[in-house]
Amino acid sequence: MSTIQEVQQEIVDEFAVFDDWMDRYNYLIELANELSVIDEKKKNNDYIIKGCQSRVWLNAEFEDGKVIYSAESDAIITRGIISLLIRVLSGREPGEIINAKLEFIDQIGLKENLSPTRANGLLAMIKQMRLYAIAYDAKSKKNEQGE
Amino acid sequence: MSTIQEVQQEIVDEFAVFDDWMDRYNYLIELANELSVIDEKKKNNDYIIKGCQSRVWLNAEFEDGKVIYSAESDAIITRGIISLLIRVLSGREPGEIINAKLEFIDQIGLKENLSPTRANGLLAMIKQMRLYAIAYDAKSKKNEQGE
Amino acid sequence: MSMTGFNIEKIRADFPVLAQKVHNKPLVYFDNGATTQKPLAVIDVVNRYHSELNSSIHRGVHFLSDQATNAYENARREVQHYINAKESHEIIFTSGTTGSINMLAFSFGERYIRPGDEIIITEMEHHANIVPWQMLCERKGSKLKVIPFNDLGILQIEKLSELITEKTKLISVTHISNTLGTINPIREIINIAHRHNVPVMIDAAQSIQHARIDVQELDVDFLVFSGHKVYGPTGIGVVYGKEKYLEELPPYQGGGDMVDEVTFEKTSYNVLPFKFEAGTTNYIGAIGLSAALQYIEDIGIAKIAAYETEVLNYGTQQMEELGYIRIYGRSPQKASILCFGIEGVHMADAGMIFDKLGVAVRIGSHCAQPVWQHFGMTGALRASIALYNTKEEIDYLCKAIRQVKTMLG
Amino acid sequence: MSMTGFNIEKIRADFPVLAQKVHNKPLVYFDNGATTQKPLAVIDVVNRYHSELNSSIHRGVHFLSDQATNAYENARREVQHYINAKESHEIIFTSGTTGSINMLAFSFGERYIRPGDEIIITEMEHHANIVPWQMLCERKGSKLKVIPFNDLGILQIEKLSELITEKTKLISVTHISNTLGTINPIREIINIAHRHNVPVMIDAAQSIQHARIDVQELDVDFLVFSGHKVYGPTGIGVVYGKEKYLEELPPYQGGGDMVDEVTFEKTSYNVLPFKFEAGTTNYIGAIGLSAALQYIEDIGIAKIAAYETEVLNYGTQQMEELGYIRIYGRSPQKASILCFGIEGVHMADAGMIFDKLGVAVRIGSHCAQPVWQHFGMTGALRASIALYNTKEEIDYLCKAIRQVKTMLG
Ligand SMILES: Cc1ncc(COP(=O)(O)O)c(C=O)c1O
Ligand SMILES: Cc1ncc(COP(=O)(O)O)c(C=O)c1O
Repeated sequence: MSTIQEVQQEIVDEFAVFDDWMDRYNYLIELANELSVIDEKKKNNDYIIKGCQSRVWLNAEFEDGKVIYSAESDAIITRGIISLLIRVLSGREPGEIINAKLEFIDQIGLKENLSPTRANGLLAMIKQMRLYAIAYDAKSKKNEQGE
Repeated sequence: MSTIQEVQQEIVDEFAVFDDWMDRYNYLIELANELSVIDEKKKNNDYIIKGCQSRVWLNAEFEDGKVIYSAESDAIITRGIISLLIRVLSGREPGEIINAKLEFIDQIGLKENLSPTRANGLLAMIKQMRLYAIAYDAKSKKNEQGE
Repeated sequence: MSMTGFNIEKIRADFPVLAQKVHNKPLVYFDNGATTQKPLAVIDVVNRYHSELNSSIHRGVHFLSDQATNAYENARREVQHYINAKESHEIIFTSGTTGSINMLAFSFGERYIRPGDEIIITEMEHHANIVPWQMLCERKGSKLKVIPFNDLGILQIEKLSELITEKTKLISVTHISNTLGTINPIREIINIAHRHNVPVMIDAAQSIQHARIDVQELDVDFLVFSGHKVYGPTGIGVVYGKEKYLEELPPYQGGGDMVDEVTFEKTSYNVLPFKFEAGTTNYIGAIGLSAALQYIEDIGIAKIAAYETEVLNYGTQQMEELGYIRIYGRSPQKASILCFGIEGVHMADAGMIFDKLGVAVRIGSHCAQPVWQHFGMTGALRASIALYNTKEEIDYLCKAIRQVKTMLG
Repeated sequence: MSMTGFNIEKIRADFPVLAQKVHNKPLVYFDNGATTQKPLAVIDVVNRYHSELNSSIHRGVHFLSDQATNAYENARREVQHYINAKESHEIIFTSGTTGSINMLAFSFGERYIRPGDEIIITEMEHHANIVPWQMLCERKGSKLKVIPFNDLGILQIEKLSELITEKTKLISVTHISNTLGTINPIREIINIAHRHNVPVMIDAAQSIQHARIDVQELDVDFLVFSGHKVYGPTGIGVVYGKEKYLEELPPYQGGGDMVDEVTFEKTSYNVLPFKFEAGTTNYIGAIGLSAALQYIEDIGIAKIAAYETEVLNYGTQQMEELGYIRIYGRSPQKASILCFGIEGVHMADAGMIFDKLGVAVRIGSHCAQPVWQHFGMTGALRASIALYNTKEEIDYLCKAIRQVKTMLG
């Protein structure tokens, strides 16, 4: 499996072929459909990440020492960006996720979506993904100690 | 006795000889000493006109149908200006005072002292002088009716 | 020239920001309900006071202080004149509409509100005209009642008579809704209220820039608005209050200038309007606001209103022709605000694309969540019109909507 | 150049208003305690935001709104950095010092003050740090206690331990007196207070521009100041509060942006700092304030303080040499403020003559009546020094005093 860094580079290369923002957004809309959607039952307030204008739900399971994310949003471009985040972070060990530097969002020209002012929940989403990783990290360390 | 208008003109002529503000202020300081001072007993809070930075006391008596003003201030330039006001308005009938247009203050270059922002009590003083005249006017009309 | 006497090219040239490019596209600014842009008349006067005449007001004896004080007190008279208040001391400068309503909620509340008393607002209020009353009600044990609107966004004014009781102490209503655009029948509301001896506060945040307001003719008791929504600076707002009420209300904030005598035992307060203006006021903001109101008067509010309505109606019609737009707020009495949804498209997605196209619209609840609760939604897109907007900009907005629909719908 | 590294000519050139003539005389501006003049760095940034980037913050999804929001949040971080706060959300923007203290008096009062509780201030407070507490005490049935100063204007800090009881809930003290110039031993006061578990609020209105302030080092609980006294715009101020307190305090004003969810039944509030910033804030004011603080940092507050002290000491010495000047406030720890009387001359008369000579000083109580009650007077003349004042201006002031004395004394 490629590293977080490698997957980010992959994405940057994919986006490099687009000349303008429209193509980039159209591609995000395509990606939105590939999102590994969250269990319908979990589209409730326990899993919601509050953004101002669009809603985002996020879940994470811990399987074989890896964090598996699934998510959903009612806004399609946001969903596209989330699918990229999941492609980069899902299925990895907590430690990797915690230490990841997510630079691709900026590099593919979506920086404004990370602006705290956008209130589209993306920043909060990244924070929540990390928090899950931290929680599972602690859990697995505790289990090791218990052994 | 000259009219209010004539006395105002007199004052304007007197001040016309001064080239600059310093001479005008020095003359006001001279005039300050000529002020027909208020009865010491009346220098109390009943007679005070609240200004911010200097205090002014004003009294008015009604004698033979004429309003006689006396006043005092703890600031000397204010006292000088007051002495001019008294020279113009004191010893006149209420009606004259009520209808008087006091233009000399502006004409002798003291307009800024009438600015509401100066808070030296001069505007409030003029208002109070008029109020006395209005009160005595009402009183004398009532007396006439009573006859 | 769009209408006789309304020289839109000249007006647009007065607002330097309109010449901006955004993402390499000409800026199309339709976020005027949030804040309006500033004409040179305002920018220059602020600049001039910063560069030549800045000085603290009221307590100075020196030239600069005189000049600034006169300008500030003239600004008060300009506001008085603009809304035709009887006395200049009925005009209080505050930090904005929100500051104004909070001041009134506190001072009015301290003076008049007892446990069990009632305050009436409407379902279409901005949070600024909801939350201060909720906070007051919580503090005083009083109750908030709400006049509903129907699905067209028209206030169900016929319910008001049922809502008013002897416990009603105040009715606070927005003049023009910042989401539905509805122009409320405030004259009628005031008449009904006064028949029950209840005073009325009008939130004019969205009307001061679009409609003629004459507080004496309306016989309104309190009226509030913000400078920044009427082409003036940020950080300045107004409370108009009838003298008889302002005299009775206790001060809101304590500090310099609002006092007469201060001792540790007892402090007495200054006269109106100073009683309500504690501390160094935003005098440069007030002077800027005055320049903004003069700018409007020079053009004429009636002309502005007619022009804006023309643009609004054109916008409504163009959007309807698209066939997939839902407009929220269909009152025949409507001004300047156009809230809408694009079928099958999330407002957040649309907002991102609009931005890339240089179009500034707002999305979300527009600080009026109960309005969207009414419709079972969380918000909508909003294009809000100012005197410098044009039909060409509406055309561009509709083109942008078509593009959004193609990409997302 | 007056001191190494302090280029006074260059600094003066940064402040366009200083080139003004008043009554045909060069302006000598010594009214900095009331308000300071604005450098080009501030004037220009305000101008620029008015002309190019104005847009309502936080809720927009468009470019201008992003830019303005970023600038506003960067301004918050600049203030955080300037006073070395731990978190940027410990910085709340308000309308000014007076607005800040009133906000704290209300919110702190609602949360912590019960009948019989005590708040301690000092005898040398500005009305802004007296009246809000008096209003609170009246509302809550609590009590105001006062630390006196001696005739030199030095706080009698030894009395503090007697004044503190278990009922003491807050101590609120000015850092630098706006009349006596005294620099109070706030570190000591904070230490004493904390030993009794009492939080301390510092009024930094007169110190933020003259002294280095590190809120973490001081361990101060609340600190407030105004933009316009630190070379920034009017209508903007700051509350710094420790997170643990700000989290606990209820909001002061209700409105947009300070809420999370609003329904008529129940409203929940936003997180810090937004909980305390209801409505459209004065974001242009905040951005201007940030430019002002950066301007100071570029020069260096230590250099400024040293230079100002040199001018202050020179002024004190020159006035003493006149032989008929009484100076109020003789603490060895003193900054920037020079209150004085001229023997045999009423301050109002002196003020008029100063004005004619182009000298802007202030006369009166300077919104600190208790200070003058201490001396059995109603007020005094005040020359207050900023970083752009010079010894030559002190010489001119003394010349003006001699002229006043000749005319009136
Ligand atoms: C020590 C002190 N506190 C508070 C204030 C009030 O500041 P503002 O008028 O800017 O609210 C001042 C300014 O006059 C002051 O000098
Ligand atoms: C109807 C209405 N009331 C109140 C407000 C609040 O105004 P401000 O944010 O300027 O205090 C607004 C603006 O958003 C509004 O539209």
